[in-house]
Amino acid sequence: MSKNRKLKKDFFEIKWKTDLPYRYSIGKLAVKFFEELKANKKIMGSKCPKCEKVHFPPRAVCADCMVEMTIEDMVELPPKGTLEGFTVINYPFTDPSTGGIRPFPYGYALFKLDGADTYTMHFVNETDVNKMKIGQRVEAVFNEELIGDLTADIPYFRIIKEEN
Amino acid sequence: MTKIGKVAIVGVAQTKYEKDKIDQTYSELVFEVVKKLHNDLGITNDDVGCVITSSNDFNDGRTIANMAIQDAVGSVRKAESRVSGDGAFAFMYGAMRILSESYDTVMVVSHCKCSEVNQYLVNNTIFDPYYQRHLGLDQISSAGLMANMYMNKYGVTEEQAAKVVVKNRKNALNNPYAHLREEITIKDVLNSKMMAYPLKELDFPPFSDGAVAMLLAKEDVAKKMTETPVWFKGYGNCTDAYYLGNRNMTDLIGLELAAKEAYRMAGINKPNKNLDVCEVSENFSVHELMIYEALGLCDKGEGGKFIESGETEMNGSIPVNPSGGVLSSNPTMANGLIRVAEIALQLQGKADKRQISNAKTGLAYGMNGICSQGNCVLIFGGE
Amino acid sequence: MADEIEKKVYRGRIKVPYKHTAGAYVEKFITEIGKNNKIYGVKCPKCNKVNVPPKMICIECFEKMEEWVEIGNQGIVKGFTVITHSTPVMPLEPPFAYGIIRLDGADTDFVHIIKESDPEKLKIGMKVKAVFKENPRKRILDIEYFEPI
Amino acid sequence: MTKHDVAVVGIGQTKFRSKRRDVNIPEMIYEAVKMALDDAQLEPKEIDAIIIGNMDHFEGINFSELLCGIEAAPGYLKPVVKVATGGTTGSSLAICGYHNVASGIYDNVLVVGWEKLNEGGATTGIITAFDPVWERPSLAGALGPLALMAGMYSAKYGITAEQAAKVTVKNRSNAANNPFAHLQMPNITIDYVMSSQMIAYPLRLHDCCPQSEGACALIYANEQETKKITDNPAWFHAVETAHYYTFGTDDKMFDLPTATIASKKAYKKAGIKNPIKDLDVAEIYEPTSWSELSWTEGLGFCKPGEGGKLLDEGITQMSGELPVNPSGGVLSTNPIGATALVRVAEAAIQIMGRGEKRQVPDVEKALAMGFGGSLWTEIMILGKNPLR
Repeated sequence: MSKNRKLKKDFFEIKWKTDLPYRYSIGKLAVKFFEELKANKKIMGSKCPKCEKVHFPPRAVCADCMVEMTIEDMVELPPKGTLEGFTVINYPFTDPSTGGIRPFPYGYALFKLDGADTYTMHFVNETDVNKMKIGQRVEAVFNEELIGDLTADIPYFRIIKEEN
Repeated sequence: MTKIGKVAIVGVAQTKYEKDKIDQTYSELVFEVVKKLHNDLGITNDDVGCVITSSNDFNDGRTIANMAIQDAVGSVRKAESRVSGDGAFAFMYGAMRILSESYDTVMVVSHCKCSEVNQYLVNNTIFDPYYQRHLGLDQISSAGLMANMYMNKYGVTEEQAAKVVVKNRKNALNNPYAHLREEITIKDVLNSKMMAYPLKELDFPPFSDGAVAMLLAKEDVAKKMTETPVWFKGYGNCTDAYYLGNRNMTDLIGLELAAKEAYRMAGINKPNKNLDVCEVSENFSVHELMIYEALGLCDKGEGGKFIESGETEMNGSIPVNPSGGVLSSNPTMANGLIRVAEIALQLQGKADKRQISNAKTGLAYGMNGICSQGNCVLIFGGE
Repeated sequence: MADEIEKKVYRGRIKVPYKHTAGAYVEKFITEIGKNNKIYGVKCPKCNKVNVPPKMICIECFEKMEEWVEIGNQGIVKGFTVITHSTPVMPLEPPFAYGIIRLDGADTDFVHIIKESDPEKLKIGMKVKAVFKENPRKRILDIEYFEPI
Repeated sequence: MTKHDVAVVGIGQTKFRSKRRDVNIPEMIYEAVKMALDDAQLEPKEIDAIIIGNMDHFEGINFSELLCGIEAAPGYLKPVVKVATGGTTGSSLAICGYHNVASGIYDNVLVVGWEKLNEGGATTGIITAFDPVWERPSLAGALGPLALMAGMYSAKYGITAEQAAKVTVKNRSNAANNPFAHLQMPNITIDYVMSSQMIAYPLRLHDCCPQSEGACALIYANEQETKKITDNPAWFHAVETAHYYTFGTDDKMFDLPTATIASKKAYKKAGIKNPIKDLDVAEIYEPTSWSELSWTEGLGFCKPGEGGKLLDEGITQMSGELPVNPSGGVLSTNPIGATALVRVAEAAIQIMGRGEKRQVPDVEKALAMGFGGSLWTEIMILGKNPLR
């Protein structure tokens, strides 16, 4: 912005705070996912009965076959996987779910759980990019008290230094 | 007949309309209706050229709401586009993709789950932030303004308005998909809680969850896929002024002009003679009376007398909303495409208990925005 | 039962603090209301219609409008309704009325609140007067409501 | 034969900026609409239908077409339809306009894309585009996934940050010749890009597109109407779309498979055998510097992994065989709802030879690209003469 323009202190703006609460249905497979997560610290995906592609997160439609997946098609996945891509989010933005600025910087990664055929994005507890490398092994870190909420129960994935 | 090409509806599918489909995400709801359409027509995803969907980001609580239903409509590695508006407008875009000879078949899908967000808040966001939104306006208060001005100008009574609700709710008994399927009396309507004078609770539709899908095909493909193709005959689309203060609130000018254009294209000069059945998007009881006038089914101001004449009943000369209409099922964004689907069923002779005998020509009316600002009129023919 | 429902849903929200540039027309209209309790319209050079509230374009002629016209604070009710349902975005507790008002000197109508909750006391054609807000907050509600006279 | 040829006959753009504090939404859009009408010398009432769109939650106006179609465009008592598909909104509008005319339903159609991003904020709006349960809590708008893609792409093919920075240098110096562009940097250097703040590894600030406010309007006409309006139109040869999975992460995201799917279909229809040879200019949708390298491979301009080499060899420079983004591209201007429509507008400007300082010499065929959603691509190919 060129400096010499007289910056009007307050521009004449009309303010409107949107606050739309939503009651999103999550579907039967997600309900089962959170039950298993809360009760047994288990992570579940869903496997297509036709092409056997394992989807994570679990969902009701295999897009390749246009076939429905139900609770019976859910499979347990180990909480471990491989780091496929990573970044560190280092800029401010308003989080629409809260209306406030989401704390940053935070590690954010793409990984593939062992046994899954799809990839997933989630927090990772590393904000130094030099410490992250594609191919590293990662594992889910569970909160002590599980309440059936994704980011509360699994706040982040951790890079495994050595794998037993 | 003008120079437009041939496109037909070969099959339609609907879900049951209900208050709260809590167990289904809206993409699972869409998948249910898409799978039903595939099975009914005996086709697979490969037989679908491209997909046109209709949804609303505010209602789905998601920007790019159609991103959530790509897997469900089968548009992975395929063409899909999304009309952010009522399903009838999406139908026309689908038809255009066939008339431009770009695709042999197009699937059109529309869904809405009113149960996931407060509908008054969603409707309030239609009003602009500069002059109208802070007033707290929504679809209920604007309906009250329109109804009161119309009834005052033409001396239409609350009993006449209540007759619309009684008719549509009675028709819904014969529609297995309908949300509200209990008959009500004029007294029930008149005694229901006042919402926006003079409109009461039963003058307004319920809020519903549901989805509708149909397959469109070009002429030769359509004739192979079904013995009863429903041919697209006419289309008119007209948008009235945005600010309520710029509008004629006692006559639906936008709908009038849209209907004139659709009639011109379909070669219709006497609507209530040439049309055999109408499915319209009546957003409140009085609205259907105003729609009769704008469609030219009766003269200006005669809507009240027209409902009393029984002409729009199932056995009348021009039945309106055999399906029970929006007053019986209201998954808002899908209303327009449901109207088209119901007309297709009528012309295919597949409307079972709500069938109008030998229906040859039908009209479907889809609406966008507040009090009929956006109007899409479609005419279909059986041969 | 409630926690049965909670298991099947995710409580999310879309919460964004929007700040809309008003533009010259909205700014002058709302400033005049707030500062001088005056209501202005703008006239179309082609069809001479005075638009209230004012905006850049006359929608019938698709012409830019630049001639400002001062409008009276009073007008006639062309239509009204009294609402009894309440929502979180309503500026005051129902029941209250909305009116479509033709202000003296304007050629288009103007939607606002009428401070009257009994439909029997409201009639199309009656006169109403604007009541201006003590401390204006740069929005249409700087006219707090209209009241019957 | 009901199918009609469709041409762009009128173009309007606003001067894109970070913030337009002088106009509200309809007033901003009116600028582009009026320019397009004057360009085509058409009266407002000669427009048969209006196709208009933006991304709802950026400005928070529901059914925005009903406000903007009437108050900013000649939509009163005319058809106004909204098409909105995220980043590809502009190209989806362009394609919808094409079918409105090609189908014979309308003769003249006005297509308008717009965004007033900073009234709500891009990242905030984009986050709401994703799954509320599985994606939204950790997602940081478009830049998060784009950063992951850039990282994986550069790891797989050994692309350096310098090579990526060259894209920003190319595009923002091109933008200096484009009066409508938002960021114009005639003497931008690689060092300037490389020294900007790292916002989402490996993306530095100047590896990323800006948030712009503005509008773009195009007028289409069929053969008969085009003859009356101009002897220098740009004809549509092909319009293609390819979408992908609901979850962008269902597939490994180091490249853009839909760019290959959509461009192959479009090339087939438009008779393009070898894009580098048969196309004269390309306006592609590069939200980050890395994206242009990867997208040029997806579009078949070169083999996978050779996007960097293609740039280094100067093929996509203004003086090269296939200049990419003479307008400055998305790295210079990004009003999301209009961005993909600006690509079509700039492709048409090149075909019409009206690019002035950013004009590529004798352009016969131009490609325009839209990108958005969960890795969607839309391709439009335009030519100097109707496709035969």
